[in-house]
Amino acid sequence: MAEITFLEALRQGLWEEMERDERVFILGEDVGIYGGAFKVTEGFVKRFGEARVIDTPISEAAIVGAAAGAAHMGMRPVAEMQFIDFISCAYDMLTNYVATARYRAGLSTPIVVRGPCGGYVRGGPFHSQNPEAAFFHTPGLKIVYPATARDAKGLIKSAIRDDDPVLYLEHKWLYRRIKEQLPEGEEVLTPIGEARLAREGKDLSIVTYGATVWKALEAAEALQQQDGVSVEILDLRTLLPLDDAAIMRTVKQTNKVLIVHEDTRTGGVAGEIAARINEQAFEWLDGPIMRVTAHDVPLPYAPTLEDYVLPQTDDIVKAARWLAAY
Amino acid sequence: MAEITFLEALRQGLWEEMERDERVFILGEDVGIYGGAFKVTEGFVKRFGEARVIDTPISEAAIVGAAAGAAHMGMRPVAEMQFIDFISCAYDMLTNYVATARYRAGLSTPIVVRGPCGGYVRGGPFHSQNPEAAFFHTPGLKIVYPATARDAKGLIKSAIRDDDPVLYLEHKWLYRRIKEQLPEGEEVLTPIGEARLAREGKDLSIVTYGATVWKALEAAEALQQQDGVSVEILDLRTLLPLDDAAIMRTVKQTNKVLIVHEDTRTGGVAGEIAARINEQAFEWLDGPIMRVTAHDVPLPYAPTLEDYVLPQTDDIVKAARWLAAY
Amino acid sequence: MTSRAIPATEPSQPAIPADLSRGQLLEIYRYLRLTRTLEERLTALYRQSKVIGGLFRSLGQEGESVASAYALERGRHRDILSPLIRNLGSLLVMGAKPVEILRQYMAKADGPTRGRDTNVHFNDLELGYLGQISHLGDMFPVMAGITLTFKMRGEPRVGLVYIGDGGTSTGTFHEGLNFAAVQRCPLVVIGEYNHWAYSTPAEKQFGVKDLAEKAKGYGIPAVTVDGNDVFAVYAASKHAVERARRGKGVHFIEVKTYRRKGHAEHDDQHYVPPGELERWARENDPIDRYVKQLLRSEWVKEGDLAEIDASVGEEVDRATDVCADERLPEPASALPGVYADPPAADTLWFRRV
Amino acid sequence: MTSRAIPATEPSQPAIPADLSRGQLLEIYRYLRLTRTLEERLTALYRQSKVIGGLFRSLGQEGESVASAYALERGRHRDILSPLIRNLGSLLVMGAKPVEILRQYMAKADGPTRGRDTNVHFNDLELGYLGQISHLGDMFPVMAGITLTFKMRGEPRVGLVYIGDGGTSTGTFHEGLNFAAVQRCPLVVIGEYNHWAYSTPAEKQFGVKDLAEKAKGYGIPAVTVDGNDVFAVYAASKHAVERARRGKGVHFIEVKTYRRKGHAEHDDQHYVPPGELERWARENDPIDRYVKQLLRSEWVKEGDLAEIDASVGEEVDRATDVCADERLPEPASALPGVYADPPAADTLWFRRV
Ligand SMILES: Cc1ncc(C[n+]2csc(CCOP(=O)(O)OP(=O)(O)O)c2C)c(N)n1
Ligand SMILES: Cc1ncc(C[n+]2csc(CCOP(=O)(O)OP(=O)(O)O)c2C)c(N)n1
Ligand SMILES: [Mg+2]
Ligand SMILES: [Mg+2]
Repeated sequence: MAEITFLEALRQGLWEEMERDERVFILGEDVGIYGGAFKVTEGFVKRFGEARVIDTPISEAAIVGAAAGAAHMGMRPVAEMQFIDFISCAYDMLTNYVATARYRAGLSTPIVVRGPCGGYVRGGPFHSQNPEAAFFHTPGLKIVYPATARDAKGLIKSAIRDDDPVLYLEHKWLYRRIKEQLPEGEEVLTPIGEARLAREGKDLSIVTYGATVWKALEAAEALQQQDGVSVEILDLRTLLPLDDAAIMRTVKQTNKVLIVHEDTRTGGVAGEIAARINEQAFEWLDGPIMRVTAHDVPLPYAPTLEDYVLPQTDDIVKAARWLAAY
Repeated sequence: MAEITFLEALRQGLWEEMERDERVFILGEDVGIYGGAFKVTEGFVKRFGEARVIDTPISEAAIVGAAAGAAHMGMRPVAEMQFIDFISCAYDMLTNYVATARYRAGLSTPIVVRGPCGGYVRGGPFHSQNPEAAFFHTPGLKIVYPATARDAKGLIKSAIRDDDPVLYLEHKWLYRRIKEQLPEGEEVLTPIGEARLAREGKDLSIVTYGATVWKALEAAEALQQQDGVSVEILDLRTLLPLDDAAIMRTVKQTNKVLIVHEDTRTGGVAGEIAARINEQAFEWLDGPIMRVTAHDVPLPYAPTLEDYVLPQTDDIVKAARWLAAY
Repeated sequence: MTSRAIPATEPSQPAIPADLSRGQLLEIYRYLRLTRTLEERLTALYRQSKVIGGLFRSLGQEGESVASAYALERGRHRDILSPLIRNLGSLLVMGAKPVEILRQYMAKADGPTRGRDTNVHFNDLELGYLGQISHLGDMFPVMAGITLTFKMRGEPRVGLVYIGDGGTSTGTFHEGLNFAAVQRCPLVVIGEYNHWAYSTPAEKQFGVKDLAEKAKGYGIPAVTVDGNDVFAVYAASKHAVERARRGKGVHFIEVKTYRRKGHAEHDDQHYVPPGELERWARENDPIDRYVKQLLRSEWVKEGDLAEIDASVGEEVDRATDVCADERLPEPASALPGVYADPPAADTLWFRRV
Repeated sequence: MTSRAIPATEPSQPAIPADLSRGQLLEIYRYLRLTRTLEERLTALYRQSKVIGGLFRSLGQEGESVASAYALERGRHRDILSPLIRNLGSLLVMGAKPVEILRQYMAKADGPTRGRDTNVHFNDLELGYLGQISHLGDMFPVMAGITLTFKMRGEPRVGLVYIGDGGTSTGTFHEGLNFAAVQRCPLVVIGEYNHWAYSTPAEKQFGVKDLAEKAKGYGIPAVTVDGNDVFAVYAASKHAVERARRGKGVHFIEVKTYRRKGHAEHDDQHYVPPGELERWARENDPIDRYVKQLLRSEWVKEGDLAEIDASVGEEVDRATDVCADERLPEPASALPGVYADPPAADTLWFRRV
């Protein structure tokens, strides 16, 4: 059983689905011979040919729209955004055309749109975005955001098999930093819509996803050791639809909740989660639902600035300590 | 003192700013001789000429981008989206280029992007949208959303004078339905960032904006008469930046809060407001912060369906009654 | 499709162009007449406030809609087109039924979208039509993907997509057309130069005289035809469709025509230069011209056409009768079908208290 | 700009093309050399991990960048251009300083964006350059708006915007160019056919052979020139700029060139056919060609060039020395300037507990 990176797990998941189902194909910028900007599809064109691994023009709206058209015809396209920041160019196509297709017109549109997201890598305002909030508001889309290598694989496979359009967000800071042993030959499928309990605890819950799952785990360790505070961590994995049951379960368990995300604060996903907890578990709260997020600014690339703007492990420690003492 | 419609008030505000400041100009689809799809700019081209009232190609990204370029040069462009639903085509331009321009590059970009939004008019999924949630998440933008004729005028004038880019949302259901006496000759300027107390009350607060301000007022009247419940209503007017002070003031006054918006629920603006109240006034809450919103579906146009999906006065009454009794 | 067996012409008559048979001539006439009659009925219903939302007429453009669609192979799982609001005729050719159009415009429960999306925004992918969404240009990428699939699977199928003179200014038109051109998708584009985009004349929409010039930037062949000449549009479309089917890639056809009604029924067209509408109506109505050609060449008899007129009138009456008083959708039917899974959106709490 | 007084040529020499003076020839040479030397320095700094983020080279494209920008009127409040990542030369011509570029690439506190946006994404609108954002094509609408303003105000100013072969596939390129064409904005477009968009060859990007063909869809004139011939690019740009200044609208210039380094420094270019890079380097380096022309025609002497080389080397050394050890921005300096008002974003609560 080999230890593989997050990126390799994602790659394996894609590969396995391409092998399993000939309706699956990939399209995007430089996904062919180059293997994608981060080499997620390296070797694919050699194995599957140019008809199933298509280098497209620089046209995100066309990439997503063409994927939708192919999906209507029964294909299972996986569209890559070179950086997820460029999905903004396909915003109309994804929210207006793709997401509404089933509802307004009974059209099946099983596409996956995936791409590298997230900061902590000095990428600056246009190569570090977390686009989930922009699409979280769109009935008809699903959004998944793995934090572990296993889920990177399990969610890409589930996303491809899902009958609804799925936005698959892969954090580039995790690509090569996260490693995990994945059993060979096992079919890894992470169910869409189910959160994962990343750590059990009893004093306080952290609800989070993506890269900050790892920062929260570090923080929890520190809090356990320094303060004796026991932190439970819920890794959402799927943002749309949210796993309300898992969220309420942990809130009712610890009665205090910190929501952590890397994205900016105003209008971020944490707001919705806070509202839902309030609506569904108000009486269980022993303190305010608090948020640890990025500051409300475009993300600068200078290390000093990026570190300041993004939430860090230490911020989570301080926030959790404050809340635990509430 | 004549009674004028919401639309006429907006028109006057635009007109006055065009008269006052020659840097102000209008661009958009059919804004010239046609006067815009809803006739907001009727007569403008005659008065101000084709150089200041520009009929553009059907190119929302170009409209917003060109406005930005002109604004860099010291102009004060007002860009019309024929329906605000089409702003999705300029999503990248507005969020990535315009909103970040000052921060990343020190560029001044005082543009106004305005257009008819909202439902209750059988417009269907692509002529009824409330786009605020998509842009609410964007540091660098301001969003205003008037509910009254006075604010329609006061906010367009303030938006044009503001040094930051402003998204001005005008609800088409209010265009001709809402009338108000506005003193002639008075300079009406609604400050951006300040909410308006639309009704005083003591038992429960409704925080809302746009068309649902009027539904909330109707509901409050019914609750007063039928239940003796006294409802306070805060009309946000500006969504970005939110007037936290006004929100917390009303929460601390009534200790119960219902957030109402016409937009869909998940990822809507109400989530952020709920989170902020929770963070800033948790101890003052005597009941959960509750939301009345549209259902999470694309908006259908059949009257029966639209009425079902959108929040109605009666829904607000029932929700407020439930909360008052909590 | 039909009537191939009937000899196309009597020996003494001029040959029917484009290999059309007499039966096909009548069938085309039927679609033209049906389009106009159905739209007139819709106008009447609109005036009675029975239409929900806007009403978009194709008056003067029936010819290009019908003739271009008629060039496709129709039937289950054959060619696919994506119409615009003004391509009612194309929809009818592909097999959409008048009663569906009426139900759709009146938001009936049994209409094709069950009251969800407006006017002609509906589809039947088996029959071969994919309704547009409002955002102009967006169907180009989608049709690129559909025809890419035909190519990937080696299916001898073709796609056809319409765009207005105004719609060519959108970014998605450009991205989708370029994508299809590079991939050599079997896609035919009908560019409708009808002089107006809402109130905006073509000169304010682009800097070229002919839409066909836009094709040059994509490396695809283009042709400009008289859009009100049914035969010309049919012949050009047939050629392009066959070429696409043979694997030669995208083809652009510009049809010069004129939008004789306003953008929608509420538009009073005050921006139109005086006399222009009348001139087009008098001199260049596509149905009038078609009829004149048929009769002058004696391909058909007046009686044949009168018979069709009557049968179309009856069909539209019948369709109206069937659905005029049908019910609107049940309110709670608004919730299912946002996703395949979960099957329905939640009923919000305040509807349950 | 400079040296107009010096007679352009000695009587015995061939005339210098395009009305350039000897001083201007040397000035152009200086910018070419400065571009290359500065980029070589950046590469060294990149290898030392001192550059934050990617490094994008313009090796082989210095000629078209410098020559096109050189055709503009420079100085405060004159012409404005919008460069891409590979137009370092254009930036330098417009007056950006090497130390600014170095600071910017190293994310220094005193760099033009104070550590906020990456590489050459910065601007000085007074000097006349507007940095791009990453999203390709977006500068077209913006430059349309800038040049529209020139026109509205009757200012005799011109804009110039660059686009890569790949970038022309974007919707914003299309929308912005069409908008500018219809409005007859004083805008010059430099289309850089450098054979690659990242790893994607031009044939997979569009169906035309020359980028110039794309201009036909916008009704604007276009010309294709040898992008590695400084004189050709300068002459074409000068013509287009003057035409735009005279109110004749948009002009498209395609420069055929070659991207000799990878997309960014990390790209090993394994997708490039063997020998191609070497051939371009050997036979078609724009600086080599320029130097050869200058010397062969005896417009300048080798010594003049060597002197410039030395002074450029010194300038880059000095600039490096000045900023190499400068500090990065203060963390809390991340908050101000999102809006004009409020002046700074809030410090979040967890930073204050
Ligand atoms: C992206 C987008 N922007 C704006 C609109 C609003 N709109 C609807 S139809 C129309 C005019 C369309 O003109 P054209 O493409 O020439 O088609 P025609 O109406 O002439 O058939 C406009 C501006 C839209 N539907 N989509
Ligand atoms: C809208 C958009 N999509 C994708 C990218 C990612 N990207 C950056 S540069 C590049 C290739 C650009 O090629 P080209 O325009 O030919 O410029 P060149 O690098 O050759 O100078 C790509 C795909 C981007 N910057 N913007
Ligand atoms: Mg038109
Ligand atoms: Mg290139």
